Amino acid sequence: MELFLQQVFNGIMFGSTYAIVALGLTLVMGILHIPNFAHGHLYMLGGYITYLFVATLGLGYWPSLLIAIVVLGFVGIIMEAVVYRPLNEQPHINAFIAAIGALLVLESAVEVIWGPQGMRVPNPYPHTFEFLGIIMSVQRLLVIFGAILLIVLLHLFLKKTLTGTTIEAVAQNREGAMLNGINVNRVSSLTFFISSGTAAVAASFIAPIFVISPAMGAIIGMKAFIIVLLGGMGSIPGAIIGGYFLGLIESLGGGYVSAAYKDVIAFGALIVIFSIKPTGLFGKKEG
Amino acid sequence: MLSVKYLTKNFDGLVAVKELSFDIREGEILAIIGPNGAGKSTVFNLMTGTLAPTSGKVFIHEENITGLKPYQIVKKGVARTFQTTSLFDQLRVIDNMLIAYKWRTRLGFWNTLFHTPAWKSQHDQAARNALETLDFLGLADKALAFIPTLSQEEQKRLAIGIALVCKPKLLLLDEPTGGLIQEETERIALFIKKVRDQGTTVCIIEHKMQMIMGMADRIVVLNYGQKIAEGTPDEIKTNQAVIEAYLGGDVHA
Amino acid sequence: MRTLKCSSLGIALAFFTLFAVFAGGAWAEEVVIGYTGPLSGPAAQYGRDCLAGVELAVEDINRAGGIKIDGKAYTFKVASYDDMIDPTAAVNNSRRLVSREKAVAVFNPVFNTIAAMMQINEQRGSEFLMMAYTSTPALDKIPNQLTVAIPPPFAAYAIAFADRAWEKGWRKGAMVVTLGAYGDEWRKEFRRVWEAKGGEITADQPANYYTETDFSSHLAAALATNPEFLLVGGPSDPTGLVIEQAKNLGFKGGFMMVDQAKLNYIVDVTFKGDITKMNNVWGVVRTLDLGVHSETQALIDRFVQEKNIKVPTSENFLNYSAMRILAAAMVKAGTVSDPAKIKAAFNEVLPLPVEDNPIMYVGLQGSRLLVQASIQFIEENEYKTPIQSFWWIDDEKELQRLVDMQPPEHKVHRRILPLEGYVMK
Amino acid sequence: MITKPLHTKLLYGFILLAALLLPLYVPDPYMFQVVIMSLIFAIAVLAMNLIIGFTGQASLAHAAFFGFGAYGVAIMTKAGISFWLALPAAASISALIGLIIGPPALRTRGSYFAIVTLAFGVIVWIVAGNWVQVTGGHNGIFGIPRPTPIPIPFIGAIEFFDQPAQYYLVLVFLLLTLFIMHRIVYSIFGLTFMAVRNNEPLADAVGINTFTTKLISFVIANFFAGLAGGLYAAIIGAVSPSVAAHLLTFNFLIFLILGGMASLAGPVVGAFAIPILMELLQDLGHFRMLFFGVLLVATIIYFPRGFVGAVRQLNDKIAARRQAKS
Repeated sequence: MELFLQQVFNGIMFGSTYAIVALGLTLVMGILHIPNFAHGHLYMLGGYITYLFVATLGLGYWPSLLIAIVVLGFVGIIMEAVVYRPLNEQPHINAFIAAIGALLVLESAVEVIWGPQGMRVPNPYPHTFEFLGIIMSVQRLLVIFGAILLIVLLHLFLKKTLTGTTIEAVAQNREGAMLNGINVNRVSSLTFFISSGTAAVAASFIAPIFVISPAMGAIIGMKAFIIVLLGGMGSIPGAIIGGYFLGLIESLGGGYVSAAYKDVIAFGALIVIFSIKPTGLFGKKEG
Repeated sequence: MLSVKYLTKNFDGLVAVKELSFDIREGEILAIIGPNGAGKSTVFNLMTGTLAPTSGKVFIHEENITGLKPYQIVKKGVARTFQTTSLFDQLRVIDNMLIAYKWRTRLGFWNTLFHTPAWKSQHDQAARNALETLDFLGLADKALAFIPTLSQEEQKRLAIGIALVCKPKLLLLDEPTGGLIQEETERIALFIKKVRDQGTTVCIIEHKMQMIMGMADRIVVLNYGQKIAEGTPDEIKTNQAVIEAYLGGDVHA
Repeated sequence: MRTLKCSSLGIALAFFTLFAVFAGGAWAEEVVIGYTGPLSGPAAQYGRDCLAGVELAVEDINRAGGIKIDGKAYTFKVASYDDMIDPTAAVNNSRRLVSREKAVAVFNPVFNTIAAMMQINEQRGSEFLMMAYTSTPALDKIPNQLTVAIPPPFAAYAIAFADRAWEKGWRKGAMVVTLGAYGDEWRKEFRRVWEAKGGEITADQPANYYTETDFSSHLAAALATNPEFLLVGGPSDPTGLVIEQAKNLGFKGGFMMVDQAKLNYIVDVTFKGDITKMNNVWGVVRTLDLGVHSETQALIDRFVQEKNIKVPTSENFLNYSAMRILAAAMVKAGTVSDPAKIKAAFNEVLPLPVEDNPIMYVGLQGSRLLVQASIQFIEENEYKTPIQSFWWIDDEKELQRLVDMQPPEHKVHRRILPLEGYVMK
Repeated sequence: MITKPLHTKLLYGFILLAALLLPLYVPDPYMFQVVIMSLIFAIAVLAMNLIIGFTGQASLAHAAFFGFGAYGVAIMTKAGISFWLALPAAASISALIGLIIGPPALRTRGSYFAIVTLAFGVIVWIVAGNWVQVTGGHNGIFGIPRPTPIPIPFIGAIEFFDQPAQYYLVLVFLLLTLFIMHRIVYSIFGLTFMAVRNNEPLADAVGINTFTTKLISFVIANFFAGLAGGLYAAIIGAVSPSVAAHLLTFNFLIFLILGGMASLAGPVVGAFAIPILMELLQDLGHFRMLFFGVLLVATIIYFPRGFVGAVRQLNDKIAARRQAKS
């Protein structure tokens, strides 16, 4: 029973990371219809920016997190403008190839600057304690509650602010929004800023517990991609539920069935779900 | 030849078509008219298998074809066009025709791979047929042209041609003149009559009243998914329910 | 004008070459040593460490004037290409090294790519010596006359760990080892050895150390079976993380690390020198204890200064050694171009003088270079005296002969732990 | 149906002649090796072109099927079965698995199909790495025998140890693949694939069973992916899970897009150009992938239809200029 609870706790923590990363991606995919396969690599870069400010420049954890959000946000804006905007009229598969190019650039740039070895960001809250037989650490709780806070803030932003509703308008009808005088390019930039910024938050939360390495973005990027499609492109609840779902499946499947085949369980579940419901759990028909 | 019996379609609780019944008789031009959103295109989609009806049935010559897939219904001799001009616009005119002729042939993988005698004869037959139909359409000289180089009228014509190439018994046309100017519309109307005279029954959805009145043998009028009138053009012109339905609407659209 | 310039340059060059040929031994010829391995991507650090070892050895040899064969002097040059562990790329690189750059030996540090390279290294006309840095025993089963495997087979470490763990009275162990060819075999081998002794493996929870960022769910599942020790390891950085996470989850037992993870790297880099975080961890001997301290320290310093490596590891050292042995074998064989003859000379030159090479390679058997597998423990917050295990012998007399070769100031414990299939009869 | 102009025919004839005589002038075993591998990749990319380029279904499980072929040949030839039996058998197994996985996967469309096939590819890759009894785990299978020698009466036998023999072997299979692809693409049967890509509802309305059409294309593509994989296993002599990894799919995809989709020349050009480019970039050292990434993005922006598209555009421009002049 304790083991089960421990695995659930771990699953929720994984799920929090997945949910935040997928959240950023679902905005880009749902609103701009860009298959940003390099999203995981933005997350990776977020980890390194945090490292740069915390470990190398000696700034505090929280200021570094804020800086990482801003820096990544601008990286996202540049990426949208340089890589994806020229491809607006091209088929999706071209944007997908461009995304592979972009992720190669990000990964090798980080490798050139920081080297290929793994690195650690000092943990600001290393304290661990036991609760109901589950061993927790403050940083892990921070990941979980930070994720919830972020989700709430993002929701409020999209629903209650003018800028947020503009984004939603573009999501629903790009041409219509353009006719109504909304600057679609600005909205694209803004969406990428938010998307990359949230990836940076996820990375900054996680960095102190884990090792950061140039390769850390590839797998989580692919998983986020899958979560987004599973939850329905552009669906925020879909991304969140999908994220936690995948986190729990991995943690329990890995703990109880087979660690080597843990990803098989997750990916297999995906195939089964899609073959029963071809447009995903919360998906609308693709236009 | 084709009869629709008590056809009903609900979309998420919204009734698009309700208890609709009518017949299409051999050799006639039947028009289905009605205000915007009356469910005309939905009726077509139900008849050709694009949508599955909530209830009701469709028969061809007494054979129940409800629930069949579109590509199966084509093989029963029912061909259709779409409201927005729908073509294989990345391909050439002749290719469009050949694709539509494919189901009549046995040009499958193995025959194609080995260029069997059957392949040769059927391939020639398909090409001959496509060219004949293009000739009939007046597009013979455009056979090798790519779609975007065609005029709008030519595209509309080709769209009908694609449906015609397999010589269907029944042709369903969904606003074949939408977006065309008067002169072009008249040419298409003449063309449709020519199709009927060649022995193909035609069922047509149209907004342009003038054209319909001059062309149709019979008219079915829909409003809110229900049949409100059926009869010859003259009967329809004087039908009270029809006039009310169109009141405020634009009869001459 | 232009043609005139070109032709005059050509004539000058021809004269120069002629002169060089006449002058004979006065001009050193360059022998190319090839390297293909992961220089980018997830395994890049490992690939670069191996390359650095070869490079430093070449620089050292060249500094000392290169090698002399029949009075003719040769210097070395390393040509390296990235293969990202792709067999296609590794084979392309080997072809390029051998046919374009005339390399006589090619180093590679990953079994998957080595297996593909071993399909072409005996091809007539383009032979090369496969310098294989892999501890995977599968390599020894591939018939190949032109392969030299550099590290000891990892089964030797598995036996050494199992041996000491059994002595300590431990009976139950769990494994959280990296996924992949290497990790899979380690797990299989350790289980075999441990269960043969009568021990129990309570849980096997492999994790991908390259892509996984959190190991807590693997560890939680493993620790729930109450093991006395954990076998962990993969690349050093995540291995340190695994140990830290296991301790955070309340695990008080011992750790063993597979040979890819390095004790001193984790202590110095991952934990910034805090050895207490590595208490009760066993692993492959730290770099300093690979040989006599004074000699080893000197080489460590040179890796730090010249190759800019923060914490040199056995990857650096063993590849360094292999390159030194290769050069010596060339001298002995009297050729820099015949791989078969060079390989045949390996046994004659071993062991090398300790000032050339601090690691005690004593011979070559089949494809495998013979060197003891040394393990070490961090207990009571300090490095304990390492244990050398001799895995290719099974009698005391041979042990004594080998011990006599080693410099007496090298402080170690020694054991004979014969490995099936490797003991010479 | 489309007859090529004379100069194009001459060009292809010249390329074929150059290919047949290649062993006479190829400078060294290194270049030879790169060419042989590119021929194999060209087969795989032509197959990918059929399902993605012509049928418009973005299958991202391509490397998995390449892997089925590679592992199939590896396992069968190591068990003593002749290569000439093992190769078609492995390709057929690959096609058969396509036939099984196709129906559920093809229920999805567009990006969803891409992601479902990607997930399938990842599963195959993981299983290849862990099913030790069959696949040899992450070590893979090594020491795969070269293709079985072909006995020729009185002369002896053709053996496949040296590069020229391997080259001709692979070349024959590439030409065979090109021939079959040509037959498919320039036929009414092939037009139905393009019809599905271009306008699925219309294809359905003119009597094409779009689901079956997609499935047939998927199965044929997987057959040739398996064929390429089988050849790869026999030529390289060692297979490990990397032959089934999604990274290889992405490589194929890059070859395809940069070479030019929906043409027969494009995949072949891509399968040669990109690997050769990667070889040239070796000299950049650590900056190699960085440079490649930038190049990839720039190429896709400025030449979205790849090499073949760019050539076509150039041709059109020249033709237009000529017309303007005359």
